[in-house]
Amino acid sequence: MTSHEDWISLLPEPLDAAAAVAFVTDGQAGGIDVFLGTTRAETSSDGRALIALDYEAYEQMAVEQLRELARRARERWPIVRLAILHRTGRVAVAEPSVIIAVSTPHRAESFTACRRLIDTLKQDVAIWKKEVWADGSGTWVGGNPNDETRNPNE
Amino acid sequence: MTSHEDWISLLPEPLDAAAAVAFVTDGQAGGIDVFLGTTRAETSSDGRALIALDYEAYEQMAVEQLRELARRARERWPIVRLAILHRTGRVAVAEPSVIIAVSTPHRAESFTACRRLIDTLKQDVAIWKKEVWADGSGTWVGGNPNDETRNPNE
Amino acid sequence: MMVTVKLFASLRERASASELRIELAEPATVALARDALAERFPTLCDFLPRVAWAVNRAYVPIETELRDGDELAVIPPVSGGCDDVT
Amino acid sequence: MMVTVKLFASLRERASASELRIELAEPATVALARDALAERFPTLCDFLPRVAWAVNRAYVPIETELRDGDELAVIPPVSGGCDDVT
Repeated sequence: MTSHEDWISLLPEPLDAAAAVAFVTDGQAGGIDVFLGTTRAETSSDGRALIALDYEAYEQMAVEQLRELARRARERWPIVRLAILHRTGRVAVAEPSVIIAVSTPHRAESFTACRRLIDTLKQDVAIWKKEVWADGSGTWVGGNPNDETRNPNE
Repeated sequence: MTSHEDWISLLPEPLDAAAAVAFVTDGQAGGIDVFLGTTRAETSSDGRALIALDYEAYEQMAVEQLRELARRARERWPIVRLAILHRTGRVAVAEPSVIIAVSTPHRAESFTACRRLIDTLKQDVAIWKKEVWADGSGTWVGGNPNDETRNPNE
Repeated sequence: MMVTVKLFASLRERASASELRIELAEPATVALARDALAERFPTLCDFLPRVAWAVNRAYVPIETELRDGDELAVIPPVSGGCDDVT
Repeated sequence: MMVTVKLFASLRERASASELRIELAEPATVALARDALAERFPTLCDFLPRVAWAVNRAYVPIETELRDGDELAVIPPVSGGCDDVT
């Protein structure tokens, strides 16, 4: 199988799902799985509406980590083409913060690789998000010293 | 959760992944999984190249079956929006023959529902495909009385 | 009684027909319609043991009774979607 | 020796700084840098037990030795991707 360069990017602009699909489309592939993580509307326990998520990255480290995730995925599954795109900055409700697109010869592998990539990405890539509420307040997810979120090395 | 009408269609024209993603994008969803099945380049055992797949459907039955698949998926998973698009006619190498797009509140459900939908679709929906080879010959998949493919009622 | 028979894919090509009407004595079943088809299209005989049957767009067992005007479809093994290992 | 310290997200806001340089006596470790940070930014103290550490963009244990010019990043719990249940 020809090995194509992966498309790995942190981007401050809206992510383009059609471009990700086009990138991974290939005659050697029979299945393409694309995952989009989108900002879901929420209401806080005290009734405030979520209007967006603000994403901040340690960009050099996060890109290196995403490349390493891609490298390990290619060792494990027969990936034809792969795109991992992640937003920085403000992502409004219903907009995507992350797109992972994977093409493989057979469909089962595309689902498994894509699922594993998004699960791993969330566990240790140096990206943070802040919930932005309609009243102007913001809450860093995992950033409260009193909550129970684990740090990525535990 | 608001229940939106599903987009279920058999189409003779190229399938539009961006339109499927746009259709299932929704502020109530945190995860979108999109599967595209594409024609994979093949070479037959006697060296002929596959150039396309020709899809034929029992259209009224197939659409009813796809609607029933959608209905059952909605009973089982908290689907926000759902699109199931399938080609008829000739689908060249690298082009999609099927697109399934599912949005759900959380990401795990979108993968599970999408995976189950494509697996079930292949098992019993009244759609057939013929491999079209570079020498002009064609082979119906499962249509050879001497091969081992099971019929959908077994 | 008359039923409409629909043929698809390999069967449609083998019979050179996609839709036909057949007359059956009552009471008729899918099994009797199958026998009538085999007689009319001997080239289908080696396919028919492997097909499924649908009446009015729903899969049915071979012993199902047919009614006048029913749409009977002969369903060879399906292969929608993608990604069969060839 | 000097190391560059990078702060992100809640820590960056709490310290009102995203990057700073600190001087450490040799031999220095990440643990010693943590103590220096806690002294300089008392508001970070309640965060520091829960962070991870990266030296030159790779996660390291707290006892790792630092070298002059290293880039030390304080990594609060990550939350990239999407779809946390809030």
